[in-house]
This record gives sequence, structure tokens and C-alpha cells, in this order.
Amino acid sequence: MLIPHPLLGLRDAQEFTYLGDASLLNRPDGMAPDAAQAFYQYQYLRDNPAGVHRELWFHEQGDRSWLIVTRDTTTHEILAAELAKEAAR
Amino acid sequence: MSTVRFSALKVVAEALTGHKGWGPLWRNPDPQPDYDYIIIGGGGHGLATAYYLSNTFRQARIAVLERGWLGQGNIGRNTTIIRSNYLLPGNEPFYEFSMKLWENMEQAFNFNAMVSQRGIINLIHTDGQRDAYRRRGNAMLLAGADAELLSREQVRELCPFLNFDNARFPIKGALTQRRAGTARHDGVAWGYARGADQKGVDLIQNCEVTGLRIENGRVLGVDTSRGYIGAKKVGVAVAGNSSRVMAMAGMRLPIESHVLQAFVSEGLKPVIPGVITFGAGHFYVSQSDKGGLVFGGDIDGYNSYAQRGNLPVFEDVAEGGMALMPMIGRARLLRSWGGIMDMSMDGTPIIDRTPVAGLYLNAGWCYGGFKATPASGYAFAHLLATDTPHETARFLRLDRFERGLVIDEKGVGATPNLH
Amino acid sequence: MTQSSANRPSANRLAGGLVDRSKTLSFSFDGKGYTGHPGDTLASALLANGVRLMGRSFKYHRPRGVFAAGSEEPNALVELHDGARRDPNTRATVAELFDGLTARSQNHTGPLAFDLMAVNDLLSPFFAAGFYYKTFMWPKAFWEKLYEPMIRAAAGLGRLSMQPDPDSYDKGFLHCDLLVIGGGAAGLAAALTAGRAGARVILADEDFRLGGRLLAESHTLDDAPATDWVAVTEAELATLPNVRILRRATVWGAFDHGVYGALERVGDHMAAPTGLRQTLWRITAKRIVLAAGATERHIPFRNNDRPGIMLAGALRAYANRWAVCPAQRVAVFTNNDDGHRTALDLMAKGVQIAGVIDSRKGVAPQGDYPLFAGAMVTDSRGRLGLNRIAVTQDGRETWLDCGALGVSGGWNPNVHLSSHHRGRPVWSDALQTFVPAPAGGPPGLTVAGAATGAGSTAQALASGAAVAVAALADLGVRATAPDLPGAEDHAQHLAPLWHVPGAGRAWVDFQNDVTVKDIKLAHQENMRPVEHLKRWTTLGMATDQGKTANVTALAVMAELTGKAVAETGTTMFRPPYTGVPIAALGGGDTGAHFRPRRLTPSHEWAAAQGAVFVEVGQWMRAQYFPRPGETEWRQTVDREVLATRKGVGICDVTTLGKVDVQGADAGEFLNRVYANAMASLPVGMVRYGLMLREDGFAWDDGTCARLADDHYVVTTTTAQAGPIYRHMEFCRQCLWPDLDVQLISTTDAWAQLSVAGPNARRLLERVVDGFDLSNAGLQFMGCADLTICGGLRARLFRISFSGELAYEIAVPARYGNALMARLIELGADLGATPYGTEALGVLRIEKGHAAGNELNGQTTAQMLGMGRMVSTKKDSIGAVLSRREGMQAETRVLVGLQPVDAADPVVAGSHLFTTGAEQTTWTDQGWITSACYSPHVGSSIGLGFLADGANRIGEVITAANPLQGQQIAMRVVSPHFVDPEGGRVRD
Amino acid sequence: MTDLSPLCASGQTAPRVATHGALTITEHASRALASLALRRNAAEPHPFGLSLPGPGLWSAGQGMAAFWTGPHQWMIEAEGRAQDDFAHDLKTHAPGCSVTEQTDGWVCYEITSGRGAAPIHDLLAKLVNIDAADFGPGRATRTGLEHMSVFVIRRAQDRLAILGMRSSAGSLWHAVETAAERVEGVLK
Repeated sequence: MLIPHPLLGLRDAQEFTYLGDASLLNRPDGMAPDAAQAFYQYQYLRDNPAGVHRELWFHEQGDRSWLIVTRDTTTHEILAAELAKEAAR
Repeated sequence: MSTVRFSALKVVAEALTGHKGWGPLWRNPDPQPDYDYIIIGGGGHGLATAYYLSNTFRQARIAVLERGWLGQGNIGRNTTIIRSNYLLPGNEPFYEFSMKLWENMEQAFNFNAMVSQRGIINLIHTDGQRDAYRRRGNAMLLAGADAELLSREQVRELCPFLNFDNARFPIKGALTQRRAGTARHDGVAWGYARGADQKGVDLIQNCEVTGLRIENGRVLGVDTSRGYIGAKKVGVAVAGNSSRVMAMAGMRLPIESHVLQAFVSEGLKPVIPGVITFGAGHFYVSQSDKGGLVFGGDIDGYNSYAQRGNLPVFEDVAEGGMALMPMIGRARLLRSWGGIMDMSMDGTPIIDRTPVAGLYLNAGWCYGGFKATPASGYAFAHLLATDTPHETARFLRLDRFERGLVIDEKGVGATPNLH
Repeated sequence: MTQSSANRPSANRLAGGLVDRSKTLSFSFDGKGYTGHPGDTLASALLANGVRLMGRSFKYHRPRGVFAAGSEEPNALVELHDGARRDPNTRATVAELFDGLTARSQNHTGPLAFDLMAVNDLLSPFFAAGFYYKTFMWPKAFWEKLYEPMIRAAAGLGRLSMQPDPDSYDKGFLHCDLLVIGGGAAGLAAALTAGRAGARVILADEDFRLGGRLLAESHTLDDAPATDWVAVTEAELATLPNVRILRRATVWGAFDHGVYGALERVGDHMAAPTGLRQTLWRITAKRIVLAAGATERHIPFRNNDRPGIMLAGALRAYANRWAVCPAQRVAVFTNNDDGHRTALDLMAKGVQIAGVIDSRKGVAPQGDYPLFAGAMVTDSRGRLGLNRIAVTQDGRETWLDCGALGVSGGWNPNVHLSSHHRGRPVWSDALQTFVPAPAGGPPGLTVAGAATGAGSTAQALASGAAVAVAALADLGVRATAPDLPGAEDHAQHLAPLWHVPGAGRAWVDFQNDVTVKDIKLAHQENMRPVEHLKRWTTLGMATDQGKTANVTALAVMAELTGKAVAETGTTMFRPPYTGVPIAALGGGDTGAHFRPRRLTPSHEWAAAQGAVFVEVGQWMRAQYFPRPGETEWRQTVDREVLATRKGVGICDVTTLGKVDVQGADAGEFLNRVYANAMASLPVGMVRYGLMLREDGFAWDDGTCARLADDHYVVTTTTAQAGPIYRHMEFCRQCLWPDLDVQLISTTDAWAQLSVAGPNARRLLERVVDGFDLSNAGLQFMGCADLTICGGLRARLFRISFSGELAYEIAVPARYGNALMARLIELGADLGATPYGTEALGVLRIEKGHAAGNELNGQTTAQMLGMGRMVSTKKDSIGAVLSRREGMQAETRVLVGLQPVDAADPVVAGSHLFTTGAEQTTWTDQGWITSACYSPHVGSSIGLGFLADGANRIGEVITAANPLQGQQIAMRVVSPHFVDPEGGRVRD
Repeated sequence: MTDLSPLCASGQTAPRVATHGALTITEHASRALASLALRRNAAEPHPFGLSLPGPGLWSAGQGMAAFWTGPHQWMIEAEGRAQDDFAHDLKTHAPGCSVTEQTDGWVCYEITSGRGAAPIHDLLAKLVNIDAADFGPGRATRTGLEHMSVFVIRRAQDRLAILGMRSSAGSLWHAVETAAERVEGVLK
């Protein structure tokens, strides 16, 4: 696979480490009253779609950027890639 | 339905009379308007569930709905390893129960699935690993399974062809389970299918479930490509696609779908005694009764429903193989395949009720589903028939994540692609 | 003709062809010597020498000879080379002949001509499809003891040498605009078109000679031999710097995003590969042209598997390219015009045609040969090689003498690669075969030439050029089709004939002995879906993957079910196209280079001291430093431990991960990453830190040193250095992007030595440049920048994992080796002693410090006795989920364990039970995590997790290790065997 | 100056050198390295007059050079300064930035070709999945090489640098030298 890095262009996916669903960006507030439920859902439940999936890849053997890659899990076609740091803001 | 009894005598008789007497292994029934039990998924676990539900728990009016052909799931696409060498109490008794079922299955369903107990060897490369394997081996014995710790020299006697000294990770010994081994994966599916069909279970192929009818929190039946079918109870056994089916019930699961590739070499005269696993090198191998080396390694690591993977895994697995047993270098990799794995958040499966009354879930098998097939079917049938979990499956609950009762054999946490 | 003809060298060699008769090559087959020429394959050379019998089938051990002329060969498999180089299951049809080649036939017991296993053939009625699923079940014990060993004895074809592969292999990466797969008419036209347009082209062909079928046919291009055009085109391509030609290179897999796997056989055609045997190329291509050609199919009839019965196109190839014919008298069985072309080509080479048997009624002969129109071949004779065939015409059977029969049932496009993304080929009624689907193939890949089903040379040339033009247009490159030579443009006029009806066994899949009968049985037993058919009969599962069998079998099944072939569908196509040696996939970095090796800065010094090293992940660390007279490792380790506790020990601890954390919000960042507070850490101080995973389990521990207000250095365990750094970047970029924090690893930059023991301070005083090491100058858990040894910048941390007065000193890595030597030298009078990982382990166990065996990813802060470190005043990674009921209810905690009888061992991995209790999974109360012999305590000791351990100090329990037959009485003690009050570290 | 004598990453006192055909591989031990990262709202500095290059690039100045290592992050190379506290020096020239000493974190192999770009391209093809055609002089990137993480810098048509973790200098040397042997030997 090749990942279209927003700064570096097409890169061998082997340079990256995969984490999973981009929803992991939305970490709940640990001090909130409903934290227990929120963290359970945040940490364990996944949409796991057969189709378009926003997911986190770390450019470990590259520029050390975390990317959000939008990829079709049925065809592996990659539709978009962005810097997670920008998206998280 | 076929009532032919298989035996050597029957084979001889048929041979002499031109094989005219062999009937269909199972019928091709049309769906009835409704059933007491519908099992979604005609893979290994679904067929085993139907088999035990009808043969052991004496239930009737059962249908198995399969989107494609029977055994199309991961039962038709795996490395055929059977073993019960787990560490944790949530797992080991369940897999040992499965192993005991393997040991008597063929006589039970009168079909030779070529269960072959030639043993599994888990290689040890460091002292820390030996400590961990010792703890695991003892856990196996405490659960009534068999286990032995082998010295480097004992491993050498069993597998003289391994790379003991020049490898990046020298071999210091092994944990072995002699009752482990392999089985002919398709044969398992066919044996259960035939056994279920003989008890009147409707095995309905080319019947894709497109929706779950749920009213007031209770399941009423399923919409399929062959029309609506009513059911008192619906069991979902579609590992790989669990999230897709349960989404029809509005549920999100602690599961990601990943692709696992595996490989087989051209047929070779037998050289590998049993199953050998090389954890440090992401490589495991056995040899089929046809002579093919059956081997694999890690999952590709990204979510996928594509049932195919990529080149780096070919290379990674082959590197491990070459480092461990350089004598396989000139064997040719003949075919690869990729299956969709239900990777659960703690690497352990789920057999449980769901918040929807009458809807039951059998999922999250990661890449260990094949060896679990008999126990999974038995335990799921038990749950469907009695509404209580089978004792060996009582920890495989859906709420264990919320309650902090995860069963994490590898100790890597909620990272599905590391389990 | 029989084997005896082998005595007459080149009995079957014809005129012309593409072999170099000026050179003669010697080779041997089954120990017998033969000769051939450069340009020959092993198959063509054997046929030239009159050898037709080359192997045995898998199941029935039927005599078999060459069937095809390419990589689709199902029968002529041999073991190539001797000794460690032995190559099992090698297709004689693609094995390039070289001088000194040795080959052996395989899968027979006794001589090839008198295979004892051929008894299976007589028993074949018992071995019908799926037979083994129906028997061998009773009596139960017999499966393991008798049946399976029997089956396994018969398993497999060739033999591995069982020796390490002596050849070397290589990997590489190539990139191009256009990858052209196949160097036949279509491929050459495509490559020429793109090459001239200036695009970066890779042209790969599995053959050792470009041209594909152009080499096998007698067709002319512009009225000249086709090989002329091939030569001219090849020459032009060679002059283009933007074109790379890979010969002997099979593109075997189509992966995601334009990545293709290719195997280049660099040295396989040499007697002894000079260094490199094969290269695995990972090719990244923007666009791909698949011009892989087509494979001819046969027509099953009774006894259609004898040596001498071949594909008609193969007969033609052997005659035209290799100037060989397996016999002087040949017949042809066809359902299309192609068969007639075979007869004409052979006649042109002086071969006698016994007859052309054409299943079509009313066809006319195309030359001067006996034609049997509307006829079929219904049987054959010849035990080890064909000598007669039965022809049935209008119900009358006549026998024809012939030494070879060419069978032509039409051609199947090689759709393999175009289906690697699981898009299935589609059925074409017009062509009566499966052709690549218009959509669903690998993105960027288009198909040209015979691979599309278009059969003629003219079509191939035109489509190759057109497809290349279109592909480049996609990339914004303007290309124009070259002037293409005039070429034949015949249609085949095929009338489908999938098998000859009648009794007896008619083979569909030769290698696996799958016959029409087996397919009928599968149908009868309701194994009708193609995947069931395949798995029940083993159709297409042989080394050839059913290249010459699958379509025919599907058509037969379709006929039985009364469905159209289109509805029956195909099985899945998966990589590789042809087998790839595992060694080639493994590449060069095997054995000791299988994974990189990391060395510590003091490695050279340690090696010079005769240290014993041990793998710790990728690192090689000194395990212990044996001295003369020490006969076993325990003596050495005990000495190192005692020397450290009595004097001073020095250990290279560089392998611990180090992360430099800077920025205005560094403190706040670490507060959120660690379970305990770090923002409150004063500058110049160090704090022990515990990290949890977000799921609340303990993950990693280390120290956190604050060098400045906005500058921390944190350490991780050796094993977790990578994952923790990745996690910290995740926190920085994904969770808290607004914090001002910068991270970078400095693990390798600094050599870090642990200096531990009562004499540690006195030793360090001898190297620091006037730095005050007293408690006033550097208190316990303090850190400082300083210089040593006359101005070398260094960092000093006063931390201890041994329980002794201890420091860790860090210097630029290049000085680590010298500093180690210097400290040992200067500390001679202080008992300065180097210690390795074994002593390190003993020292930390004696002190009760958790390490990898305790931090195994399954334990919690609470279990480690650090529950209180998880701050509830702040939100940090893992804090919330660590409070789940199931984890709070966990009562197992870390305790120390000491054998009641000091002579007893303590064995890690033992399980803990209340003394006298039944020992089961359900009465299990914990396990021993770490154990060692403690010279300080004077017995073995251990650490372990024990249920309710905190309240059981003093209790005697049982450590059970049934795996090794041990039951040992243990006293539960504090995990701190040394200086529980912690006075020494503060000295 | 300290009286401790340093070792090269290769474990020897003198840098390692090997020549295979047109390719010469030299361990370069005298260059100082320091990482430079922008802090929040910090202006991009021009330390020692260097203009910091953009993504995927390397730029050289007088005895100094810089290559991009990540968003707002660079590595600064200083010839002949390996023994000094170059990081400290750089910090004073890059106010408001995070600077970290990296000199001994890396082993650097400088590769020169006596036959122009071709052998360099062949070598790249055997080592890393980088398209040499898009990797001309002035390009720099981090990537994987035989399971190791490396920086690759194209200093000139005929000059390449490969930086790897100091601790795996031996494994990296083995990989690079084996590839050079094959490029210049077996395959020619």
C-alpha cells in the first residue's frame, strides 16, 4: 500500500504504524461525571465500517506525523490523508 | 436428507458398483416461513452450532443462513491448527473443552475431518519467555490439558532442521502440547453440515441476511435475499462481519475487522513433524496430509474487509521462515489467501446474549477461531437452547470490557491489531 | 516410440528453430547423460533425445510426460540440481538448459518406468473424489497409528534437500510510469509505444527470450520471420534509457496502489549462480499493461494423460522454437482451426501427420493430411508413452498409430493478475471462455492481446499499442502508436467441446488426477458450487493451480447442472501467478542478519573482558563477566552482586529508552501522560514515573528528570522505548495539539552507566571535574549537568534500582566505552566490578523493583503496590478505566517469596496455592513472576503476585510447578529483601 | 579537553571505509548533529545564516547544513564539531526553539560514486523504497531499511548519505555494503 502523505507525497505504507479508528482523537474528559461510560465507549466500541473509514497512521519511519487517512476497507482505496494535529485542533 | 453411513466397507462396495449409491451430502432446501432457531452464518461456527443444537440439545426447526456456499467463512481459509495452550482461566478451560470435542468428533458425525494430533511446538528464545511459557504450561496442566517444557536438545531431536545457532534469536527450548495438531478445515465444515442436515436442519445457501426485524426490544426474524424468515431466536455467527450484522440491530461492538494472510507451498515429501511456532519471527508452519507447507504470521495490521492483503506480509513471514528453518528456502510458495478476522479488543471471543431479546452473538474470534469451532458451536448451542452460558464460556461476555474483566492473553490492551 | 530411443541422441530434432547448434550442452536426467543446445529447455532437450516419460501423477502415479511448453505445465516436474541446491517440483518446460544440468524425476518408488506406487492406479476406484472423508474413522486409534502415516507417506511430490539453501537472494524496489507484463506481440507493442513517448517503462517477461507466442508460431510479420521484428524492437528498446527490460522475471502478484511483486531469476540458468540466484522486485507502477497471453485448454477423453499427448500449441512451439517433435508420426485432436495450423507447421518440418481429428462436422482439410471431421479421439494406448489412439467417427472406431497427439480445445486468457483484487473474470459466449472483467480489476491495470481473448497476432499488436497510448494519456503523456507490421488475423472458428463422452477415466486436472468421473461424483453428492467442487476433488490445487484444467472442469460441472458456465462462475485467483521460492521472498537478511542488532556503547570493552552476551529485544547486552576459575555462571553472577553490594558495580544501562521533552507545557504534558504528578517536580530532581495504558493497566515505568523549567528527560524500559515514544507523539499531536511540547528520542545519543554500591560516590569523585557529590551537592533523586574527565559534558542522576547508594552517569555515546574502562581502572581499590543483566536482575529482585516479568501488560498499579500513585486529582492516561469494578476487585499484589527450606529452588512460572489446597484453575491464587538466587539472602528468592498478598506476610504457601514436577513450600515475605527502610540510597 | 578517547559507531578508533567498484562507503564521525524544533508561535530562525529547508529537503551552508525531519523540525549538521557541545551553541543561535543534542545518536555513512548517478540509483533501488528519479540532489527523507529507521540525504548526483541509529551501526553497514557489492559486482 501507498499512503499519500500531505507533506511528502506517496509513501510506502511500511513506513507507518497503524493505530485504528480516528475517533480515538475524541478523548473524553476524565474529570467529567460520566467519564466511566464515556471512556468505555471511547476505548472499546468501534463502528468498524465496511466502506469508508477514517483511521490513524503514524509515520514512524518518516516524519513522525500522525495522519488521519480516509480509506475504503472493502477496496483499500485511499480517499484522503491529513495531518492529525491539524484536524485535532 | 442423506442417511448414507460412511465407512471403509461402503467405500469398497461403491467402488465396485461405480459409486452410484452416494447421495448428496446435504439437501438444498428452500427457506420455511419461520423457524425456532435461525443461525446466521454457514461457516464453521454456525454449522457446528446447528449440529450441536440439533444432535446434542435435541432442538428442531433450525435453519442456517449462508450468504454464499457452506464453509465459505474462515473455516475455508485458515491454517488448520488445533490446540489448547492458553494461559488465562477465561480461555484455557474453553479451548481444552474444544480439544476434547476434536478428539471424538469424527466418530460422532461419521465424517473424517483428518484430525491429526502431531503436536505443537512454541519455541523459546529468552529466559523471560521461558518463565512466561512455564506459567502458561502450568496453567494448561491445571486445566486438565497436556503440556511439556522441552530443552534445546529435546527440540533438536524433534526438529533437527531448525536454525539453532546462527539465528538472530537462538532457540533455548520450547513449550509443547502433544495433543495439539491440525484438522482438514473443509472436512470439519462438511462433517458438521452433513450431521446437522441429517437431523433436519435446513442449510440454506445463497441466502444473505439484509436486515434484522426487531420490535419492542425483541427479535422477530430476519430479512434475507430470499425473503423474510421469522424466528424465535437468532444466533449470529459471522466472524469477520460481526460488526456489519450487529449494526442491523443498532449495536457497536468491541471488534475491528482485519485481514490475516496465510500461505501454502507446493506439495513436498513430509518434513515438518507437527506445528512449529516462532513467535520472535512472526512465523508458524505445519505440513498438510497432501504435502503442502501451511504457514503464516501476523495480520496485515489495518482494518479490512477485502479478504486480501499485501506484499510486505509475504516477505515478513518468509523472512521468519528462512531465519528459523533455512532448509525451506527452495520450497515454492504456491498460494496465498486472506480472511477477515473479528479482532476483539482483548483478543478473546464473545459468546453471549445481547441487549436485544432473542438475539445472540458469537464473535470476536481473532485468528483463533478454527481451533475453537467445536466448543464454540457447543457453547453457543447451549446458550441458545438453555439461555445460560456453557460453564467453559461463562467469561466470554460482552460486558467484560465495561466492567474491567477483560481476558487479555497477550497483555497489549485495547489494540486489536496487536492481539 | 519407447524409452530405448533415448539412446539415439536428437532423434527428434528438426530443422530450424531458435537453438544454437554451434554449442552442445551436456546434462543428465535420472542419472543418464544427454546433450542439448543453448536455447533449449530441459523439456525440449529431453524430447529431442526421445524421452517422453518424465514423471508420475500425484494420486494414481500414472506415467506422465510433457504436456505444455510453458509455466502452465502440470506433468513434467523434476528435481533440478543435486545436494543443497536441489529444486523440487521444477517445471522442465521452463528450466533453461545449461551445461552440467542434473535433473531427477520425482514421486515414484523404484525406477520411474516401474513405479511400485502405480498400484494406486489399479485401486483408483476406491480413491474417488472425497474418499478419505468417508473412511479411516474406525477403529479410532488406527487413524493416528496407521491410516494417517500411510497417507503422509504418499504425500507430496518433490523432496527438499533438508540443507540450508547455499544460494543468496536479494530484494529491490523499482518505480515506473508503465509496467508491461509479458513480452509477446502485445507487450512489445505496448513497451515500444510507451518507450518512444519517453515514459519510464518496465517490460517484464517470465521467459528467457522476449517474443512470447511469436517465437512459437510460423507466422510472418511483414512477410519476414516474426523473430526479425522481435529482434529489431528489442534492440530499439535497449537503446532507450527510460526502458528497463526484465527477462526471466515473473510478475506474480498485483497488490494495492500499483505495487506488484516480481521474481527475477538472475542465476537459475547458470551452472552455479555467481553469488545471486534470484531477486524479488517490489515494483511501484502508475499504470500497468497486462499482456500475459493465453493458455490453451485440452479436451478430456479416455486415457488422455499418456506421455506424448500434449497441447497442440505446445507441439507447435516445440517444433517452431525448439526444432523438436516428440515423435515422427503425430496426430491432432481439435475443435477449432488452430489444430489444423499445428498439423501444417509440423508437416512443414517434415513430421508425418497420422491425422487431424476435428470434432466439427463438415470442416475441410487445410493441407495434405488425413482429416477425420465430426470425429473424436475416444481412447489411447501405450503404457509409458503414446503409441495408438482410437478415433470414433459416425460410431465407427478406428485405431491410428502415433507417438504424439496434439489436443486443442481453444484458448483461455491468462486473467490471473487482473483478478488478484478479487474481481472475477466474466464469461464470453462469443469466445467460449472467461475474459477479464471490464471493472473491478487492479486500479490502473488494463489488459492487452491474447489476455483479453483476442486471439490473432494483428489484434495483439494493435491492442498493445492502443492500451499503452490510453494508459499514458491518463498520465498526461502524449503517445502515438508505432507503425505495426502486417500480421495474420485469423479467427479460430471454435465449436465448444468440453469433454469426450463415454466410459473410462478422462483426465481434467492431470497432476492431481481429477477426472470427469470425479466431477460427476461431486455433482451427484451436491458438492456443486465451484468452491465445493474444487475442495472436494482437489481440482486446481496442484502446483499448476489448474491453469490447463479449471475452465474445462467448470464447463463440465455447468453441463451437469444444466446451468450456463457464466452462472457456475470461477474460483478465486490469488497471488502468486506461479510459485515463488520462500528464500526469494525472505530476501538476503536471514540468519544472524534476520533482524538488526543493537550494541551498547561499552560493547567493545565488554567483549574484550570476555563478557557473555544475551539478546534483549534487538539489543545485545553483557549478561555476565566470567573470570578465570569461575566454572559456572552462578558463581560469576553471585560475585558481581556481592561486589556491588559491598564495593561498587558498574553496568551499561544505555538500552533504556530516553525521550527529550521540551516546551512551555512540558510539565503539564507529562502530568497527563504519567499516572503520577510530574508538573510539581522541582528542577534538578528526578521522580519515578508510572505510565498506564488508556485501558488502565500498567504499561511502563521509568524516571523523569527535570533539567530546566521547560526541559525534562524521561526514561522508558528497554522493551517499550518504541511504543512509548509513539504513544507520546499520539498524545502530543492527536490529544493535546495545543500544548507547547516538543519530543525527540535520545536513546542512542548518550551512553548511560549505572554506578551502584557503597563506594559509588568515592569512585565518581575521581572522575567528576570538581562537582560536589555530597548529599548537599546532589541529594537522593537529584540530577545535574556537569563535566568529567577534564571537560567532557555529562549528566548525573542519583537514582537506584539496586537499593544501594547509586548514580547513573550519561556521556556522549562515543565516550561510553572509554568511561567504562576508566571507572573500572580508577576503582580497582574500591572493588569496582562490571556487572551484567543477570546481576542487574538479582539486584532489582532483591530490592523488589518491578521489571518486565511484573509489567507484562496484564497487571495493574494496584497489583504492583502502586495504586496510590494513580492520582485522582488530575486526568491522566488510563486513570478512568483503571477504576473499573473488575480491576478494583483484583486482590493479587506483589509479594516476596522465600523457600522454607533454603535449599529449595524458586521457579518463575510456578503457580501459587494455599498449602494443602486442591490445585486447579479455580483455586489458583497467583504466580511467581521473577526468581533468582540471592547471595545476599543466602537462598533462592522470588517475586510473585498473590491473592490478598498484603495480608499474608509470613504465611507458608505452595509454589506448584507440575510442568517440572515441583511442589515447594514458600514463605510470603516483603518484596524488599534488601534495606526495606531505604537508608542506603540516601547515604 | 577530555582525556577520554572516543570510539566510532563502528566500534573502532578510526572510521570505517569500503570500496566496491565505483562506490565508496565512508563512516563520517566528525560532524555534529542537533535537532531544532519550533516552539509555539516561535518565528523560524536562521541559525548561522542557514535557511531551514521545507519538507523532504536538505540545504547546505558554510560548514553547516540542515534537513527537514518533520513539521517544524529540522536536524542541523555542523562539520568538524562532533566533540563540542554544538547543541548549546545552536540554542543561542535559535532563540525560542527546542534544541537537542543528536551527534552520537546517529552513525553516518557517506557514499560516493566514481561513475556518476547510476550506481547511486542502483544502490537506492536495493536499499530503500524511494524513487531515485524523484530523489535528486537536495532531497532528504527518513525511511525504512532492512527493519532499521534511517535518514537518506542526496547531497549531490554522485553523493549519498545514510544516517542510522548509532547502536545498529554494524547491521546498517552490513546492509549497505552487501547492496554495494551486489550493485557493483554480481549484477554488472
